[in-house]
Amino acid sequence: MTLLTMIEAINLTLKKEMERDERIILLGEDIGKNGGVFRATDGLQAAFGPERVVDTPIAESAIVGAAVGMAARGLRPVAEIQFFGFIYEAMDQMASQAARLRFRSGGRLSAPMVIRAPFGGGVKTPELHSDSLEGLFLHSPGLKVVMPSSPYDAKGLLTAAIRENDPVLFLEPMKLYRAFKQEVPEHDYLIELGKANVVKQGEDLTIITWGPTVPLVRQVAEQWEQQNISIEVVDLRTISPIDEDTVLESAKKTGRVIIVHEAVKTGGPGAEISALINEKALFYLSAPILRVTGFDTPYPVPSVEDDWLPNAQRISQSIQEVLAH
Amino acid sequence: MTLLTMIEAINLTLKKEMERDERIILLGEDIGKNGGVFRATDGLQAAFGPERVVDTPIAESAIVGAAVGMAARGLRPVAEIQFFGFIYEAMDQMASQAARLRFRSGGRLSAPMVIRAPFGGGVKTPELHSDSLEGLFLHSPGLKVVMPSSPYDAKGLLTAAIRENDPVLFLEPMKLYRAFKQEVPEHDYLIELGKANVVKQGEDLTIITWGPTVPLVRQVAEQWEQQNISIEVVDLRTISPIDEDTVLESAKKTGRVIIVHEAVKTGGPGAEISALINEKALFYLSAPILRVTGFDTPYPVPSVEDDWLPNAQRISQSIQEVLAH
Amino acid sequence: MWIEPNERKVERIQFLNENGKLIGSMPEVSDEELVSLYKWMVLARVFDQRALKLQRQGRIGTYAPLSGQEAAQIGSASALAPQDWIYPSYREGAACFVHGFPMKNFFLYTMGHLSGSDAEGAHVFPVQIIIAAQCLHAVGGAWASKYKKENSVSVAYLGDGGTSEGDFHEAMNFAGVYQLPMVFFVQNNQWAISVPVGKQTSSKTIVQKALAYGMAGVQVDGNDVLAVYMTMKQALDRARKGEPVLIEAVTYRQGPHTTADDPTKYRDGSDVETWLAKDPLKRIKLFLFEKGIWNEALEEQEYAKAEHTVSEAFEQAVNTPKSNVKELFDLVYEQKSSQLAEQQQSLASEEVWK
Amino acid sequence: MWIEPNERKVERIQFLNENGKLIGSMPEVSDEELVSLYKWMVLARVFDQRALKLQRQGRIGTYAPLSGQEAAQIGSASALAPQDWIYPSYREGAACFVHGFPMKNFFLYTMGHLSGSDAEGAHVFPVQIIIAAQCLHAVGGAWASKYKKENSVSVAYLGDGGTSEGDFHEAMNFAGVYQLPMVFFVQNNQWAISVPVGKQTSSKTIVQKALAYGMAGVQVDGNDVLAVYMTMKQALDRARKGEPVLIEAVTYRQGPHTTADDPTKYRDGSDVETWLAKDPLKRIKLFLFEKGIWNEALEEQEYAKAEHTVSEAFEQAVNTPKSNVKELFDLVYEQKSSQLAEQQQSLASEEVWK
Ligand SMILES: Cc1ncc(C[n+]2csc(CCOP(=O)(O)OP(=O)(O)O)c2C)c(N)n1
Ligand SMILES: Cc1ncc(C[n+]2csc(CCOP(=O)(O)OP(=O)(O)O)c2C)c(N)n1
Ligand SMILES: [Mg+2]
Ligand SMILES: [Mg+2]
Repeated sequence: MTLLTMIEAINLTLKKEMERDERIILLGEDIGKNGGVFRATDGLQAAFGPERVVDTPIAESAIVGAAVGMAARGLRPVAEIQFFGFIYEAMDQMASQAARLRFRSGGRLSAPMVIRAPFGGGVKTPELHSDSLEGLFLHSPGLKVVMPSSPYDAKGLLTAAIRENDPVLFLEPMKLYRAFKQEVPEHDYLIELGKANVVKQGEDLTIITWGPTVPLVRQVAEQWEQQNISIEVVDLRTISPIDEDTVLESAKKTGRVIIVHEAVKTGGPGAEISALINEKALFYLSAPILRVTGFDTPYPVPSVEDDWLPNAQRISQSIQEVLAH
Repeated sequence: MTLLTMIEAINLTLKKEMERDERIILLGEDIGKNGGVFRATDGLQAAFGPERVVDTPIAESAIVGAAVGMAARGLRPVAEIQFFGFIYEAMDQMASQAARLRFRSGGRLSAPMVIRAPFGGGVKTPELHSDSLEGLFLHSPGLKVVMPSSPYDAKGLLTAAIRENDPVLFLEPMKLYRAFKQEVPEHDYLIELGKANVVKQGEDLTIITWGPTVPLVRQVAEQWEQQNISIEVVDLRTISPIDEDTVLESAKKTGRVIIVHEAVKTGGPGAEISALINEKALFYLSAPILRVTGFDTPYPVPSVEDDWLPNAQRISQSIQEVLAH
Repeated sequence: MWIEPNERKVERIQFLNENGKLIGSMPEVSDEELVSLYKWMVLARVFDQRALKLQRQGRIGTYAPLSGQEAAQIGSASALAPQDWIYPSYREGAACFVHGFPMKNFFLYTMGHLSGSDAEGAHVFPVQIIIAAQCLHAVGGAWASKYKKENSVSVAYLGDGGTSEGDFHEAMNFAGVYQLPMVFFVQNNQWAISVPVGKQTSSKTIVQKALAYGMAGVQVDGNDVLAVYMTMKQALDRARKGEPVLIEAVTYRQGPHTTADDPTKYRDGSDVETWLAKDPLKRIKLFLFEKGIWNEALEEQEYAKAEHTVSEAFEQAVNTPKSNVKELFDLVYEQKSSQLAEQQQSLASEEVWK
Repeated sequence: MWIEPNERKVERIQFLNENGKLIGSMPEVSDEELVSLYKWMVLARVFDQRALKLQRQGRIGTYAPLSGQEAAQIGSASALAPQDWIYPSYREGAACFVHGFPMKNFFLYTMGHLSGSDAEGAHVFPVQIIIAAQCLHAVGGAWASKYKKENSVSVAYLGDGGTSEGDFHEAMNFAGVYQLPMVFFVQNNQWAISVPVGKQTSSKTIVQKALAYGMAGVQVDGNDVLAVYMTMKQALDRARKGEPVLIEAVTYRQGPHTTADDPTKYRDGSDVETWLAKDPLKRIKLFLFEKGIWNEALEEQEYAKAEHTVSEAFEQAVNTPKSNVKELFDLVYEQKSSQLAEQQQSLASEEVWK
């Protein structure tokens, strides 16, 4: 047991997995000597050599496309996209190649690979570095989409992602990379992909969220606790597939649901969760399902991003609205 | 007034607009001499010359990116993506360039351009030609997304799209290109973007749909009419922005809503519509909002596509379910 | 000091001229190899004509004919070692057959059947529809081979039009940087649907694009099966040593782009005539006749055999049980999600409801 | 007959050596032009150092230093006509200033202000973050210029690393096919963050990539402002006639990639030393001194003036009213949707609630 930040937990996981399985190759921009712009791969090239930790030219489509080709021929590539906003460049290789190889080949080939990317806002990056685009991949069958919200989860989920036999998009909240430390076991453990985590039990209202906004939502929930409002917080952990059972159970229990995410509202993952609950638990609802999300604009310049992102105030306002019913 | 198919209406519109405004340039793969693989641009190169109707190399990112550059410098490009499934290749230029130029430049530049693409299933194309990916663009602020369901609408909407000062993704249902003829006025008329069309009034249930599935849904609605079930059919026409007023009004009136689209279900546009109604008209609902959509798999091979697409049977089954409440 | 446009003059490798006459000295190739190359070409031609006919009869779906490109495809694929891999686009049936892809399954592909990309163990990637995307998969395959020391070369097949895509560029660059065992085999068949190669790029040849990536390249007469075969052997030797190669095989698409295309809209009959005179089968056939290792009797026999092979493959395809929509749900992930299970289930209940 | 890897030897254009000595004959350039080039370089250097300092003080955000690249940027931008357009990446402040972009707004950009890309009428496109995406916008701009007969050349600025992206390739190919009035100006500063150019591509030079597109190209010493200036003039002449050009300016990024980067992680001090000796300011300064048109007094005066200009620009930036989140909703579309209006409105009510 050691206290680790999320970035340290990720680094440790990559190391452990590479020791275990020499089919694992890391590739991406500046992941070698530089250890990645966030140091996720720090020391790994020194430990495993430049054949296993490979700096690539600046070409995201090639990074993902080459990983598909490697995976189909027996390797287990873990590719890094330097910032998630650059994923648009690799969209075809993500959504019509990696995601569909199993399908296209009638199940005879597969693409066991992980695409890691830092994402989410609040750290004052330049444009297109902070966009939360996970919703695009929720709508791309064949991919799994995973996002940890803590160092412990990061290790368990990334281990599971690497051992998965289908392509996994693994999104790492930049804001949480070094936000706090947590006990992270050295030994192997897996957190099953597709299972949500109820990080706080509650009776009056459910908030569903994932990744960067989990700590924020927990904090807000705890504040309301003091006013005797009991909020259940569900950390989705995996948005594709969505853990229907957990979501529906919580919605049925509390009858009031809010979804919090940084992605822009319209057409985002929150819409799917709301639709799902509507479809399967409508008559349990006492209030409309609200979404507290990024606004329907491109991710803004740093000086206003904090006002653009979901924050405690907007969440609390929605809680009040929902409780008013 | 002439009877035209949708493809003829599109061809006519392009011709009329090009006559009106010489800033309009068409670019795309095989749109010149060949007149496009569906003949949407038939005869236009002969009429306007190779400077205004330009065959491009096979490079979708360049087609959209060059159009952005042209538009910013005073032209009005109308680009064609040969089949919508290839849009992934141009995703960055669509979602982070065309969509954001106005935003990025603080409102000083803009990208008045249209990206046309045939889309939707049912015509037995090879892989990746029939995918309905409009949901990705609903989640990309800065774009408008428009899809006609008839020759008349095609002309009015395309005229409006071309005159719009923001980038418009104009999606043309392949299945309807030559499915039927309709009276289409020669003269100028615009159908406002962002306004849905109630194509059939009804009292018991609302079905919201757009593009390729509109004729199907109408037909199903008319069948149910004979059993004295009155179905309102809303043709959304534009999915970004969504016409909230029309959607909510209809949902409030009937209290029962089904959404039909060809895009895969999870994370699709139907989710947004459901979430919207939930948020703003929850207490008018008498039944869960159901979605009849493509299944959560990649678009399949031709021999099974008809069983994969939403069909009359699946729609009727959902109608029954909804009416059972 | 400036680099001037198209300053590099390119010489095209040719062994046989249009009339089947040897130019220069005879390369080291056995009679059996020569005959085998031709037999494959006959089979490819017969297959292609049958597929076209079947499409016209509505018995198969859209098909992308390969007539005119037999030498390029057969010559190149015949040079492969069994452990090598092909990453094809949609027009590479002939190359795939040579490398072991079952013709039956190619028919199933054109019929929109789920088994259409089953290589049954042959080292052939599924047909790629997205232009140039397969180049990157070949890069990854070559990379895996290098890493695992499999001594396997990955060959990406693409067309002249495919070289315009960003993925081609990124793949070429990666192959160069990592010195991968790869061949980019471009069939420059002069057309990308309706766009002639002269409007696809301002580069006079496709092969000179190798210069941008510090890569070796060679242009070959793609209608000369002997030239293609020998050149591909050289290329594979270099590639096996970790020197990636770009080959431009200059050839011609004699037919329409696909069965959905009408080439008379955009190209002259005279263009087609010129190239029909350079037909790849004619050339090698004349050479074999001249060499005395082929004759009319063998010719007739071979065509009959090819007809039979094709008929049999098609019969098998027709007799394969139809795909069922319910199979789809098991092909998305190794283990299906509850959502997929529910959707699959709903189809069963739908039948009941029906 | 084969094209061999890197067979094309490239000569680099240089007018001034590292010690400011003229090589060959003096080009046609006036003393005023020479002095003006140098003054701009001084301003760029002072700006860069200030920006770095301000970032360290937390007064501006992430910044991508340009020290070492002043000759490349100023030499190239100084050759532009007013009607020409610059399509910059994030490291081209100096080129943009020369072409009229207000320094104040560049500071605002680093401060994450909404006006950060306001060119105030200058022909400068907003900073592009997505590597190489601007190349396509430049293509479109050049295309518009050609169509409208504006006689305007579009210059895409990018780095060595940028040449690996698919968008670079597609843009080069389009420029070649349509013979657009365009210059691709690549500052090969040896590094793309931590990746040296030798690992970015296996092509020995960047300029030889022109060969893939039937395009003209030229490599120039990017630390020699005179060479860059004269070469860019030639390139613009060709481009104006519809002959696109690729320029590789060989230079060096003296500082970190951005203020968030630590170059000691991946590059040797000795590498930096070598290149500091080739500093672009030193060279032209020595030349001007030698020529007798510059001296210490002028030097001191110019630096003081530059410090003042930069201070003033920063002051103005600081005094610009802060951006407000509510402005965003008016920037997405010409007319905002009801959704956007509602969201904008919600911010107002939120304040009430607060
Ligand atoms: C990304 C993408 N863009 C466009 C198409 C449509 N398309 C299919 S084949 C083709 C022409 C390809 O030409 P070429 O590469 O020369 O190959 P050929 O058909 O001549 O064998 C086009 C444009 C596609 N399949 N994928
Ligand atoms: C599409 C994309 N991929 C990656 C990045 C991250 N990134 C920013 S700058 C940079 C290096 C660029 O190197 P180069 O083109 O040589 O320009 P330089 O920074 O040296 O001026 C990278 C990888 C990005 N901004 N966009
Ligand atoms: Mg071709
Ligand atoms: Mg660089």
